[in-house]
Amino acid sequence: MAEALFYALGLTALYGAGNVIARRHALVAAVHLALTLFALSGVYLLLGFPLLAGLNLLVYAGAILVLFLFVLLLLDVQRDEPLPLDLRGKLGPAAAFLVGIEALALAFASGEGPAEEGFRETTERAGEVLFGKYLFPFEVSGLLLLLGIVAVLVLARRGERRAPPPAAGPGEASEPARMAEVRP
Amino acid sequence: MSVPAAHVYALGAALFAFGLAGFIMRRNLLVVLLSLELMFNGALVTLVGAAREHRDPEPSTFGLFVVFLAAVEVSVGLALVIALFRLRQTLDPDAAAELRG
Amino acid sequence: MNPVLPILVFAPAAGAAVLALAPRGGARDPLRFAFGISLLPLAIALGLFFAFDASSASPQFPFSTAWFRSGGVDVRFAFGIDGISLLLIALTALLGPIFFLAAPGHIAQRRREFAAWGLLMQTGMLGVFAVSDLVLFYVFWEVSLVPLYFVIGIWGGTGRARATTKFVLFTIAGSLLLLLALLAVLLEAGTADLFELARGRRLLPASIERLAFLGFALGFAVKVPLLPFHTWLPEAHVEAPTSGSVVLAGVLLKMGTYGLLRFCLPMFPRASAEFAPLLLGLGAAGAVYGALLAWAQRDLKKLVAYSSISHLGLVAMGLFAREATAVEGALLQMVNHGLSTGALFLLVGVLYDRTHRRGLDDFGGVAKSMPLFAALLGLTAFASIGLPGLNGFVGEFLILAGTFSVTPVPAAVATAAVVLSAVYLLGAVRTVLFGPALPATARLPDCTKREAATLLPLAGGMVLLGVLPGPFLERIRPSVAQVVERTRALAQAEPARPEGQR
Amino acid sequence: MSVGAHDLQAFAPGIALAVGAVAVLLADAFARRRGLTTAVAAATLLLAATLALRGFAHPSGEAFEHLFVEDRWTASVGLLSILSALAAGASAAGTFPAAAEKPGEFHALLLLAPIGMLLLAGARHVLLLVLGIETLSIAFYVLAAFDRTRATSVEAGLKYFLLGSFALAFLLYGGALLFGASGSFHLGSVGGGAEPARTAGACLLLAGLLFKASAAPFHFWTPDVYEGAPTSVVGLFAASTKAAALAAIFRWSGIVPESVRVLSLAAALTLLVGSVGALVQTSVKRLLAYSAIGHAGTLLIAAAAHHNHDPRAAEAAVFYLLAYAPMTLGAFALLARREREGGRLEIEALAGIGRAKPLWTGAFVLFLASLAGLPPTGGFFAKLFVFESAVRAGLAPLAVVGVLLSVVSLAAYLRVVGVAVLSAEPRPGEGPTAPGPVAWVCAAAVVGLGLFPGAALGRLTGLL
Amino acid sequence: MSALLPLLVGLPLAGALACGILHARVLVRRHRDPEAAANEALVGGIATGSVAVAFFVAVLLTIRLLSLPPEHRRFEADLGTWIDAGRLKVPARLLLDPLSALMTLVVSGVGALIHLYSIGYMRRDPGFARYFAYLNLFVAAMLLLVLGANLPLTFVGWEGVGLCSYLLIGFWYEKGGPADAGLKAFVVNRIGDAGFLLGIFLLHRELGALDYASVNEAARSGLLPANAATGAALLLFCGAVGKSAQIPLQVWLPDAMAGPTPVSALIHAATMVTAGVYLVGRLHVLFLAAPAVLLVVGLVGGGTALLAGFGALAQRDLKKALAYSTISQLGLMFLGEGAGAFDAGIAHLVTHAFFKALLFLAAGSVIHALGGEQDLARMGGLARRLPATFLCFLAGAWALSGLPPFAGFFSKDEILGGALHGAGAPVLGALGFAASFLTALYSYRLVYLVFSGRENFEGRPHESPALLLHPMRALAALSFVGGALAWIPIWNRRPIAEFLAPVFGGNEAGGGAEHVLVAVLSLAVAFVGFLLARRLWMDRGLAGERALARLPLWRVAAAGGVLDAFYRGTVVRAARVLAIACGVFDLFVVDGAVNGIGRAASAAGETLRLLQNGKVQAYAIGVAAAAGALLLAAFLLGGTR
Repeated sequence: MAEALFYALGLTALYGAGNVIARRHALVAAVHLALTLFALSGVYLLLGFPLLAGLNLLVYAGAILVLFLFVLLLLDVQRDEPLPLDLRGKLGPAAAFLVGIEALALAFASGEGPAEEGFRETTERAGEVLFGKYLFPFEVSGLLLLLGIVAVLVLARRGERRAPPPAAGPGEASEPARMAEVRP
Repeated sequence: MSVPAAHVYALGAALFAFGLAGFIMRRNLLVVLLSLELMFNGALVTLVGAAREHRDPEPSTFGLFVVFLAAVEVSVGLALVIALFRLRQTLDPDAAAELRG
Repeated sequence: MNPVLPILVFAPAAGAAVLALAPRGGARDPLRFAFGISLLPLAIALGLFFAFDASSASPQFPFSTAWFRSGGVDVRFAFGIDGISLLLIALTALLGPIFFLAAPGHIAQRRREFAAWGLLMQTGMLGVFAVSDLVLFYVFWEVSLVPLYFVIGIWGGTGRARATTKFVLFTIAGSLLLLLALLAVLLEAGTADLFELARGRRLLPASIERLAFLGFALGFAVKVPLLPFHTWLPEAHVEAPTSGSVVLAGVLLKMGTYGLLRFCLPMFPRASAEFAPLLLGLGAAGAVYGALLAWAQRDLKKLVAYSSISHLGLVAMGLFAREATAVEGALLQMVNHGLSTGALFLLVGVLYDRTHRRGLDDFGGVAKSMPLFAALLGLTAFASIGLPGLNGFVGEFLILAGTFSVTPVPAAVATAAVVLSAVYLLGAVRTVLFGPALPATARLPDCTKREAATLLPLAGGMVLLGVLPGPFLERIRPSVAQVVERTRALAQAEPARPEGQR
Repeated sequence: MSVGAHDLQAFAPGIALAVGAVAVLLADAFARRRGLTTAVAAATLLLAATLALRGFAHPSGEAFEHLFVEDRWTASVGLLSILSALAAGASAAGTFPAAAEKPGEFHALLLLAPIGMLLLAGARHVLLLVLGIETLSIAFYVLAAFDRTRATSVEAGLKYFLLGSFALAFLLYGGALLFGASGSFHLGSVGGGAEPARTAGACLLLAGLLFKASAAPFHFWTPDVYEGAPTSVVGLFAASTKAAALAAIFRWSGIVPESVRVLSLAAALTLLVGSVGALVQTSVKRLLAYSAIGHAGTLLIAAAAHHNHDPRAAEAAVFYLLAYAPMTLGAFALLARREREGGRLEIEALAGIGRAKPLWTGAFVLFLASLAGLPPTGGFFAKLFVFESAVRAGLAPLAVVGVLLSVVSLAAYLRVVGVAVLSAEPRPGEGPTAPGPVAWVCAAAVVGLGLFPGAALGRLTGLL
Repeated sequence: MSALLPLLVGLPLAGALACGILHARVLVRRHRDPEAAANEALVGGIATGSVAVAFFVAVLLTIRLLSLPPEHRRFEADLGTWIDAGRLKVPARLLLDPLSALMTLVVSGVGALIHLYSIGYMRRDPGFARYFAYLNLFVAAMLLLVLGANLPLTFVGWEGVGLCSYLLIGFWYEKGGPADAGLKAFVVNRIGDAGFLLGIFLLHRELGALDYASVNEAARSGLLPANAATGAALLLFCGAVGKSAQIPLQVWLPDAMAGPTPVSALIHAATMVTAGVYLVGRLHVLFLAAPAVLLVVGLVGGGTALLAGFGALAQRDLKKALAYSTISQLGLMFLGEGAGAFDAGIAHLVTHAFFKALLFLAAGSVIHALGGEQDLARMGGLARRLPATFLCFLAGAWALSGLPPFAGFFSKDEILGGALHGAGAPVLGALGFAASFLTALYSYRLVYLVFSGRENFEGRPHESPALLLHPMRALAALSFVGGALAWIPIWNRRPIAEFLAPVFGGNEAGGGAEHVLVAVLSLAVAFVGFLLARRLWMDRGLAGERALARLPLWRVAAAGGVLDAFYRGTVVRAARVLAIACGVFDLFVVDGAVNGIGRAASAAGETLRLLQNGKVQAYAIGVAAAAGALLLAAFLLGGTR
């Protein structure tokens, strides 16, 4: 039963993934990514990783995808991609690569027996790792968060907070001109 | 439950491959970012498979970091996409091809 | 610890630094200043020449201080000269002042830069001959290259950028292979002292010896330049200003032959024996080929450039005869070539400064209006073609006689070059000096005092070396004997391969 | 299970930088005085440099549950990154208006990036490797796009981001495979395990690292990003990313089977791309980007030598990094000044600048000479030691490829020098007259290393 | 006594230097005052004086030499070491033995006379001092050539005289012709000299020693292997062929007549061109050890004597006719040496120096009187106008023709006698007699064409001044008595041969009735030649040879430059084409390869630029492909484990 569910969820995830890369409209693709993520959370749960499943659902499906949709709507791009036209050139190598990876993965099957049953990771054990061995990375990821904030501040904040610095004399004035000049 | 580890790995590999293909093919930067998430998820599934195979909580904890990283990546990526969109009014990745040669 | 060699080497660099740092307009006549500075190495070199102990083959006037250790090898800031270096230092020191003395005729702009580069080049070249450490040698080897790049590139003719780039790339390509080989030797031998390397009884492993020899030989062959690697030279000469050509031909090319003698022969005796036939052949073929090419030229500078290739092919042949007479002759011929080819370039420069032309056909009957010039050109030409009584003969004679005594065929082939040299050089002299004067060149003013001052020391040197080669040969004899003995003895002791023994 | 004083000491420079970054942001947010952020950032960098130097003198060894190691290798790479950040910051002051608009963010990024380098250099665990890469990458993505009103800057940032993330995905996937094979993320035990996964994982991991080092054929991002990014920070990209990535490659590439051949191949290819690519460029900035690729190739030679059991390859590599940092930082600092003064960066635009701006040109030519590896500059000895290491490790053919391709790269530099110095007519006007303090310091370092290589090399012992 | 030896070389050298400095002064003055002439008396005095003093020193030394017992007749002067490098040692040592003493006497004696003549001949020439500097330098070099105790020193002189020859042929360099002729002379000589050099190298390789005594001794004792002896002798003879203008290198000498006539007399008749003869004599033991080469010497000499005799016969240019005559006579000398009669060859060298110098000087006088005219067609009937010159010329021609009582008869007789005795006797003898016949024929042809018959010139020629005539008279006297040096039939003494006996050993060839037979035969041949010439040309001018001139052989001989044209068409052109081909090869193949590398690198760069197309997804493909390639590489490479 659980096995069947695993395969069902896995196929769902793959179905979603396929649609992410194959659907013409970005919004549709995003929705399909959500489908994939949900399915994957189910897989994690099935495999015995409830914490990961939950976080995946919360952070990924909850936060990240919402952000995506938000941006999609914000930018409001109406035009669809000219997808089929472009697929022709790129499908070949992609397919080849895909087949390669698939073959590689299937190769794992050759030597391995079936996985043990009844494995279940508890939140406690995850916590032990996270705050024990992984304490340092955990702290470092705090820095990453800080970096993310700074990044968004720099890149997305509109408007000037301050007047241009006095040092910028003639260079400032010629800024647009210079932009145009920087060409390969 | 007795799903072979290989099948979990296969799922991860497939997701990674789908993501890879999407990353390369899609002409919409946001979808490219989505594809990137697929690749990350491929890695994540593989981590889970490894954790299960080795009965070790470390990879799955690692997986938490992957989710976290994905979040940071997406925020930075979206910020960059927005910045570009403001300048170019398009999400076509090839619009950012002024630098070349 | 005798600081005379570092002083000799770095005095010009100090002068260059003064020039570079002097405030704008501070150096009123930079060329004269540089000329004055360059007299110092000349004076020191003369002193060294007379203070030199001619009976000894060991390095003299040593100066050594720690520099750095790399990979267990002590690389030292070490100087020291034997007879081989002494002669070339003397040549370099002599051409230094001439470089600056000749410059006012053709360097009109950016004289301060020119003077600074010239002095820096002087340091590089003196350093190459004065150091006794392998790594330091390489540093100077390349340092001497950069100034010439600028000298040709800034003050050269219309195609200067291309020519100077080709020159630098070509020589650097060779140098870098040399560098690799040098590293291999360094690591294998565990010492960077080049006298020790050239004298120790221990040989490198055969496989390394072969490859390292090839690296060294290739690096030096490009510089010399030997037959298939020569095409940069005519181009560089044609574009170079007169002074640049003088130093390029006079000293820089000698760095290649010096390297062959200093490194290739004694450090790789077996490989030298193995490749001697090849290099003898290339040398002899180059001598004839260069002479033929010189004959085919209609541009005076190209003609002299190809004659350089011919002469230096002869030198290379003499070196790889691995016979004392030939090697001494080759060494002497390096100096001879420096004097006579330097003078030839100066003479071509004299004409060029007056007419801005260099074609053979642009001149005729110049002897009438420029008798002193004619006399000097004649003297130089005859020195260059090896007329007995002038310097070229002694070198050529020794090279050919020595080579003939071990391998007659290349020597016999190279003798053809001696005939051809008369054909092309005297042919050019005939065209330029004699016959009815062309309207354009009928009233050229004769050499000025300054020009005469650049040429007369060289002319004096040609006569002196031709009549009295003794003091020079005497000083190089022990060093050369040591090189040849080691090269021969070790090549025979452990043959690298059967057919390596000629 | 807890973090002790030893651990803190091992990561002291990183901690200082992190605290400094927060302080800078706070100072920027609350104190309205201009210059305060700059002062705090500079002080932090100096402090961190001191700590790194101390770490170099007395390395703390493994820390944080063996995830991280502070040895002299880590410390030297950290020190280099910190000093590079300092130089980039100094170079940006006065030449980069966008940074002056957001000094807090700019300086915070400058402070945070070296933390990533430290982590990358000292990581003995895949997770830390990933986090290190991510830290430095995000900082650099943002720095590349910092001039966000300029399309090329944003393009550079976006390309950097997309490709960097793409490569990170590979690295992550590789790490996962590695664990699947060996049951460990730790450098000490990650190498073993079941076969296809082990090799595949190791290769994907290495691919991620090679990408960061801009090794061919993972180099594609480099020219575009270097060209588009703000000039004053490109030097930092070149100097420190390479250092950190190389540090990790030194540590990690042993897990790949036949690592020597793989690295040799990558080195040769990288040298080829770097030198040949530089040959045909029209923009100086882009030319220097290709030059950076080429230098990565030379460093990969050292890595290959290291994995071919040359005990001194690491010294050579660190010396190389030490010499490379000032030359590339100096060169980009000069370009940044020129850009600021309205000068264009096309090679042709430099025609005759040698006469108009002799000092600036002199410094630039000096850096180019060092990049080309001519004595008496630091670049010469850097190349010398790497090639020496290669020869010692028995990789002479690789060294031959290296030297022949460095002739090609010299040709590329000579094109610039030829236009700048050899052309006859002086062009009046545009461009700065003085090289500026950063370039001066870098030039001094370049020449100093060229004259007294022993001073640095003698201290680089017991690195790994 | 030997301390005086260096003076022989030193005096003319010092003279050359002095004249050179005076010339420089003239040049400087000319800039200020174009009219200021050189102090010709001073220059001429110094130049002539130095050679004359050298001559007296030589006389003094020769007298001292004769006072010694025959086996000790040698003075050596050691001036230290010139070259000492490795195995090669060249001491600066001068050697005066009978052979070099004889040569020295001839060179300095004839040289002094010609110097004297030149003072008059070169009057008012702007290059007066330069001329004498060259001429003195020539004498110095020539004396070094003959006095050098070893081959390298001789080679120094050898090339030195070549240099002076070059300079003096091209003395009037403003005209293209002389300059070309000088160049040609030098280059052709160089070809021979290359052989000379190789011969030296071969001896050095085999023996290590290069002084004449050692070489001859080694050849005598068999220390020198026969092959090496043959090779060395042949190579050295190459040098002699070049310098002495023998076939096939004779082409330069007729052209060399472009120089001032005294130069032709001294260098291209009396002294320098005989250096080859001297060299073969000097190394006679070596040549004797190589009989095959000796035969070659004789055949080359004989062939040259015959062919050049035809050449001399057919010339229309007075000086060129004399030049061919010189070649022919040199051939005779070689013929004698080739037959083993070295002393005879040297003896003819001496007498030839007298009468050929005389002929040239007289010809110079004629040319001088005719304002530079050299064409025989524009002469005739000059005996009345230039009686003194006529007599001198007649004396010279008489001597040349080999009719007694003038010198040529006796020395030529010696050669013919030797030729009939040596190896290859019939051939060499026949060549010798044929050449003798031609000699008489062309000698008198010149006399008749120049001095008899109708006056075909313009203007009113005057007899030359005493300064020109006195040297001629002195030489005429020598041409007359010189024969006695070779052979005094009455007592059957041969002074020169006896004088040279310590060098060549006793020569038993000739003597007795057989010798008389040879003498009579040669006399007859010469007389027939004289009669024929008289019949053909006396009072008839060139009309006399109209019938002959139609013969193809005559035309070939008259053109003179058949071989010259042949060389120009083949050897020179081939070399030239080779040089240009090398130039093309160098430009397109050697340099082309170099530039090709550069272009290839650029092309690679351009390809790279195409890949770097700016599209981020293309880059991603690259990265992914690279990762794939890396995987593939790792598996393939790792598969070996």
